[in-house]
Amino acid sequence: MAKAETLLYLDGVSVSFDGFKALNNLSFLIGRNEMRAIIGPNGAGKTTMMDVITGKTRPDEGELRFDGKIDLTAHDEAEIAGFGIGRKFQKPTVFENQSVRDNLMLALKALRGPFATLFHRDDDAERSRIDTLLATIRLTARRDDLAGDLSHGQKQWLEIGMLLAQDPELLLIDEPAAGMTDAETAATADLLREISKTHSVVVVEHDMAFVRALGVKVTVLHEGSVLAEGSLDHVSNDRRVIDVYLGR
Amino acid sequence: MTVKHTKSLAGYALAAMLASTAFTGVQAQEETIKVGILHSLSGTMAISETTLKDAMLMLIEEQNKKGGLLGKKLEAVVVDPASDWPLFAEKARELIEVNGVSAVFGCWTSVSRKSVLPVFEELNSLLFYPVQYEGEESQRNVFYTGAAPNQQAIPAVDYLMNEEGVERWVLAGTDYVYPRTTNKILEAYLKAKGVAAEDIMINYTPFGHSDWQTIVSDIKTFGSAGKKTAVVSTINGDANVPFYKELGNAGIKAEDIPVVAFSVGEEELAGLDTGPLVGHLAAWNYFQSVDTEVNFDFIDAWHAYTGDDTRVTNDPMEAHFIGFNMWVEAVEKAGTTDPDAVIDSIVGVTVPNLTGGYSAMMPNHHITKPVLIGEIQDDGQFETVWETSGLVVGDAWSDYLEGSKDLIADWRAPMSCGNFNTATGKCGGSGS
Amino acid sequence: MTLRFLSGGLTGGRLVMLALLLASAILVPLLNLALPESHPLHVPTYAVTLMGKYLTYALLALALDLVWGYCGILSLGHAAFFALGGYAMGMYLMRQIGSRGVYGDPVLPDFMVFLNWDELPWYWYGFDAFSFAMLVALVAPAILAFVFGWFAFRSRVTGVYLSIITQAMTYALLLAFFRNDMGFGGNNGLTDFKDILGFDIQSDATRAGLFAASALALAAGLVLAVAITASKLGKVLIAVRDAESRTRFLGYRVEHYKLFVWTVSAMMAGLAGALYVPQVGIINPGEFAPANSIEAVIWVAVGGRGTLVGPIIGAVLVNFAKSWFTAALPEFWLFALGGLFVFVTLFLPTGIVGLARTATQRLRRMRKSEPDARNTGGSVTTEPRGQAAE
Amino acid sequence: MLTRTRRRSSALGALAVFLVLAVATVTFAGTAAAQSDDAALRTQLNALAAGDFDDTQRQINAIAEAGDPRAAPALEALADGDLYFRRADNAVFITRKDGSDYALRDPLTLEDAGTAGRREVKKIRVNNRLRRVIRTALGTLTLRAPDPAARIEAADAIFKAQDVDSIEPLEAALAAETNTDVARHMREARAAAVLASDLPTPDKLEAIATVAARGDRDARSLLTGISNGPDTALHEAANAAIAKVERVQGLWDTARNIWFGLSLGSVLLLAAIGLAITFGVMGVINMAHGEMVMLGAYTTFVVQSLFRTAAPEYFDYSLIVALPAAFLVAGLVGIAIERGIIRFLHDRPLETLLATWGVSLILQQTVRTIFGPTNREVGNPSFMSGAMEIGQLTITYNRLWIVVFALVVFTALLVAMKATRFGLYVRAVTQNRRMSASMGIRTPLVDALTFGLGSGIAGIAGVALSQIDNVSPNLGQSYIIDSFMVVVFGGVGNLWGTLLGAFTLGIANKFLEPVAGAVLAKILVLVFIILFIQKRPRGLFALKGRAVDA
Repeated sequence: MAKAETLLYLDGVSVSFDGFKALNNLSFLIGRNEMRAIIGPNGAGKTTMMDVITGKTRPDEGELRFDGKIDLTAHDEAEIAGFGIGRKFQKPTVFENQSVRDNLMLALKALRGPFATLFHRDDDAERSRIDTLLATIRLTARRDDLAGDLSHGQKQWLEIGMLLAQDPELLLIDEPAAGMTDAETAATADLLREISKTHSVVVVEHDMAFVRALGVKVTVLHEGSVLAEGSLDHVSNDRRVIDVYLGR
Repeated sequence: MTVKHTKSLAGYALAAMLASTAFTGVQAQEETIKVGILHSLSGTMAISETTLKDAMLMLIEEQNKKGGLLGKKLEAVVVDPASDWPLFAEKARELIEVNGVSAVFGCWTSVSRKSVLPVFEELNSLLFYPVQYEGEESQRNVFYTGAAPNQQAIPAVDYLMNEEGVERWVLAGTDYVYPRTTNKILEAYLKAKGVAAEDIMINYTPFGHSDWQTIVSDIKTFGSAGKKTAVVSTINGDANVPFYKELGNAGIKAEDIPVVAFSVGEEELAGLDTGPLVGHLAAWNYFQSVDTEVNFDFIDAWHAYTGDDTRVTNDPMEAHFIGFNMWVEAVEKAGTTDPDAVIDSIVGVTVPNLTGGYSAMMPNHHITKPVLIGEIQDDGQFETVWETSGLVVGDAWSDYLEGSKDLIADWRAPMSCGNFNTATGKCGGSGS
Repeated sequence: MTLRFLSGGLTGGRLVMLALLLASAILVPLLNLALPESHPLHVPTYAVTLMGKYLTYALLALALDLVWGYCGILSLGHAAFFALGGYAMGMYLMRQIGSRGVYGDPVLPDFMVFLNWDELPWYWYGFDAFSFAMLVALVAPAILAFVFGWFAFRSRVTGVYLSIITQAMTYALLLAFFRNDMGFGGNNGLTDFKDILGFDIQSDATRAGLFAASALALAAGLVLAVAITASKLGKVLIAVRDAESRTRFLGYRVEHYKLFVWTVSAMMAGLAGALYVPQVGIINPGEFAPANSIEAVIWVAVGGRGTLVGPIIGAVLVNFAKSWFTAALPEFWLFALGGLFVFVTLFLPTGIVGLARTATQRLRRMRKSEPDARNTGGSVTTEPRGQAAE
Repeated sequence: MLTRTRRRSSALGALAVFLVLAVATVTFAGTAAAQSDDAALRTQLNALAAGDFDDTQRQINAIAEAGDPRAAPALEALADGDLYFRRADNAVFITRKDGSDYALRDPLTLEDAGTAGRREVKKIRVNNRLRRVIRTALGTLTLRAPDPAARIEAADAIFKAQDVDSIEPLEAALAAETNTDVARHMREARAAAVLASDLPTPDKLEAIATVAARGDRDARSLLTGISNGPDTALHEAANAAIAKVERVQGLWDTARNIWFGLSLGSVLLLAAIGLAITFGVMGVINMAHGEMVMLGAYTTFVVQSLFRTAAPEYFDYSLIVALPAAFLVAGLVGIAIERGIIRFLHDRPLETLLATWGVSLILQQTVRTIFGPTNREVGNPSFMSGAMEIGQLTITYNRLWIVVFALVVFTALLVAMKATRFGLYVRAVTQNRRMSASMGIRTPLVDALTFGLGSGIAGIAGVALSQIDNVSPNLGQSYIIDSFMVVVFGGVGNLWGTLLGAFTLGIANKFLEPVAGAVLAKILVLVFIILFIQKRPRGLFALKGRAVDA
């Protein structure tokens, strides 16, 4: 894939915590409006990879470019989020003490400065945007409930909703299907496919059925670097991948 | 509506509070004279002040045994200002306004006194302040029964000069107004006596300073300049124990570098093994070891009252003893507890002190006292090694300070001024 | 524009509190001055001053609640801002004494005279003007807060670490102001004030006036706090409190938000201090004592944090209890007070207001969602451990 | 004053000469003489009872003049304030307090002379000046004492007094002296005396060299004394010597600061180490920590007073008993607090701050009600009082012991946490309560014991701190802030951090203090901590990794 359409570009990224190499010379590309599934056993470095991309963790070495020019290693979470990278955590993290509506409102693309928010006035455009989002994530009925009272699955959805509200170019989604019923899982897969039409999406997932449902290119991480890449069928026939998963 | 309602509720609540404190008083108003006791029973100063509360209670009890005052019984009202200076002011106001006490005995630190001064001025009541202090003050409603600098510091320095031949001085103190002022006075005094500036070392430490290693070793160094050296300590009560422990262990003997302290009394020594400290000095107007009948009686009464014959007595207790008796006599003289009457009648009142002599209330609201220099003994007591032949008059305004050498205080008519400027010939303060 | 937020934020309890404050600002002075001593509803001056003091404490508590209850910053150093404001006012009052000091020096305060200072230190200039002093009372704490916060929040010092260094801050200031060389009167601080704005500081009228001022200041503080918390900024603050990293990943500069509310809170505390001093008649380094900051935290907890009304109630109640105990049972009041704190933490984890809230919880949740209705449910997410979100 | 000294010294000199001769010549006359002037001496001693300080001083000199070594014990007793006289017949006795009465001993024969009631005897008053006079008198009296320590003391006394007329006796004594150490002291004493004498310059130059060799403060003080004399050669030499002494001093000052820093650090360490468990490991913001220390100190007081009444002769062992006692008392109180309050607050650690603050108020007031608000005396056992000199470095024993003790406690705690099953449980529970519980660890028990351990350690610290600080209800308050600073500075949850933190702060403080003064030093250290936390938001020893920087 030529660098032009490349949205996210990792090259030789390494991170280590007190000796333990979480990422080991990791390199891969994500194209525009591409959806990519990332799989790998525990400790393969999936979450650390997200931390590095979103500026939560600084890489010890390696190159990290977004949208061609921006060097992500030089910015912090807030700025990176500003560039248009949204992230959903493994454990759904929403603002439990605020209403579903407010959760989305906070996420909406808007000025982020204290004074901007102090004098912020919510207008119709914003309200309708929130309504559509609520519809998309199927929480219209619970708009005024506290996010803390939602079910696990619903929290996942709300968080995805907040991602959409940010309207980022790239979504990093960590185990969206965790703790969901099959129905919800399927629905989530549809939703993500829908999203990927207009956004680039990176999904980290254990659930193979879900990954298959997404039907996208898969990158297998192992011990902090790429083990294999390609279609799910291709990688799942890969000898080394099997070894890693069956722990041979 | 709601508001009004709630408001009056608040009013009741408040009334309830005021009542609860004043209740006994309220219905006893007619037959008792109430005396306020304003000493910290908690917080950092409780260490020193609680004893004074007990002493006052004892004095009042004894007075009542003697038939009270003006045919009425005395009633003590105790409050706890908790070593919190603004709270002192609040409690003083409460004692006077709510409980209607005729006089207040209390305060220890200068700041607590400063904090209550305006209250007594405003509500025109009486405060008896029993602790040695920095002077530089004379207020119409306050009677200073503790020592002024000229009743403690100066004689002590004289003693060291003449008796011990000291030529080199360390003035060590806690960094607050009493040591600051006392050291200013002493510095001026010593220089007047021809002590060179390089022979005076002044050192200040924070409150409750507990690590004295550096300072003690500095003192040692300073003391090794070939001249007889002494330490004049205005270190605040609480920090003294670690100071003396360090001193004792560092092997600074009283014969080599004597330390004379102005805030170390029997109470403070009670916290120490005085074995290594024998010979270090303190200057007070009273020591428990003073052997006079009246003192023995006082000590016995104290032990009887506290039911503990190891409880020591100390100088501020004597100050309260004197102050209380002066107030009683002044009230009897005036035939009323009305502050103005008492303020007029108390000047000149003379009562026995515990050192065998008599103390008189002077027009500047300070009293006359003997000055005693004592050496620490290994039983935690002081032994008087020197005392003034006569009584010393408390000097409100030091003659050794620029600002105050022209000032005098005389609360008798016609002058009735706390800071009369003899130079300009007019009352320097609020009177003008 | 505030009004708009108020519509959202000024609900039941707060409305009552606001009305109460405004009313007492008028009524108490009235009941004190107009009615004769004998009258059953007469409020003695003693009580007026006392309540005035409580109200300034309440303002301090409110300021603290703004950062702790809504942004999860547990400050153990808010007394520092309070005291700074107090000193600014104290310096003004000191200058007002003029030549009525005991030494009759027209310029120098007494403590400078007997420490043989021959001229006024530069940082005392300007304090003879009330406006300037008031400005400093707000700006000095603001500057301290801004500088401190700028470093602390940028380097992401959170939770206990932050609490402890705020304590270090106030402790350092305590020691600094104890030093007589600082020129703030050392341990004795500033006292013996004569008059304020030309009014005799001891007259009942002035005291009543100061009370009214305190009540109004508190009311204003309440309005401001409501305006802030009801705005979107308020929602962001709560977001920061509950899930700091999440908020960051949403693109919010958390440190800026913390810095904003931290500074505002410091200014409120400063104002409280400035009103406190003329009513108690003294300001000294003791006000910087870490214990004072901790007590303020306790007021907030007792009243219920994260509910603007709670801290006000808490502050008044606890101090009322303190005044009462120290007189009613001087020997044992510490047992009572200590017991109260333990009791509140164990049995009223959400504070007095929280208790009332939880009662009407479900109802309220059906009617409309209120951002801070739940966080008083005691889930303290301000702790770093608590925040291991992802 | 000076003239008086002169007079006295000449007297002493005469006496000394006499002594030397007396001892040199065979002791045949010795006993006889003794018998004869026995009565005389006794009257002289009895005469001590009369008059004021000056009279007493004259008597002392007189006795010294008579120069009978048997007067020494009486003078010793006088200096120690144990010399009393019987009101009835003014007979002087060496006394020992025996209950409310006094046990009397004859001042010469030292035989028992029965007892006397408080009223029958009166103390002979002495003040510092008299004590000095006596010391010098004894000095020359005991130059030939059998005990070398006594001889050194005697020499030093002369050194301090610069007693010119002791030169001959000193030389005589030196000639006979075999013990090199004692000899050194005597030479120095002689040098000191020479400097005060009017001997020719060469002798004095030599003397300066001898004195300078001491290189300590006394030497310096002595040299400054003569450095401004008329004789140029002399005071050049003196100044040179002083310069030399001061160079040495400079080095020692650094050493001193380091030592002071270590000892302050060990105090901080002791104060903080319990908190490193309750706060560092368990995350309880334990405002009652200081009160645990206080409880320990008061336990020490109680134990000691038991010893005083029950077994005063074993007083030195009181601390050994106090340690476990304090650990138990504080530990049990700690467990009570944990069971009664803290366990309900696991999910809201910040509120432990409020509860424990309340507890601390209650504990303070309890102690105040039981023991009273005033300081309580906790004595130093003999092995903890006094000091030793390493070169010019005075190391006081109590400080030394506290440093050692702090390190021992630290090591013990480290072992307990790292090497024992209990420690394993503690770490497991604090890292993941639920999982530990599911793995069959009885988490409530572990919590209680951990808090108990932390509190117990604090109690032990109290025993040590009682040796250098007030034992008052406020004891705890004065340490709580410093403790938190140390733990946070070192990095919460890391024992090594606490150790390093304590010593860093201690030493920093002590190096700042001489420069900036005690107050500023403390402020600077606090500012330093604040800034440091900016650099390392999680303290000296921060754990890295995903789990933490959430």
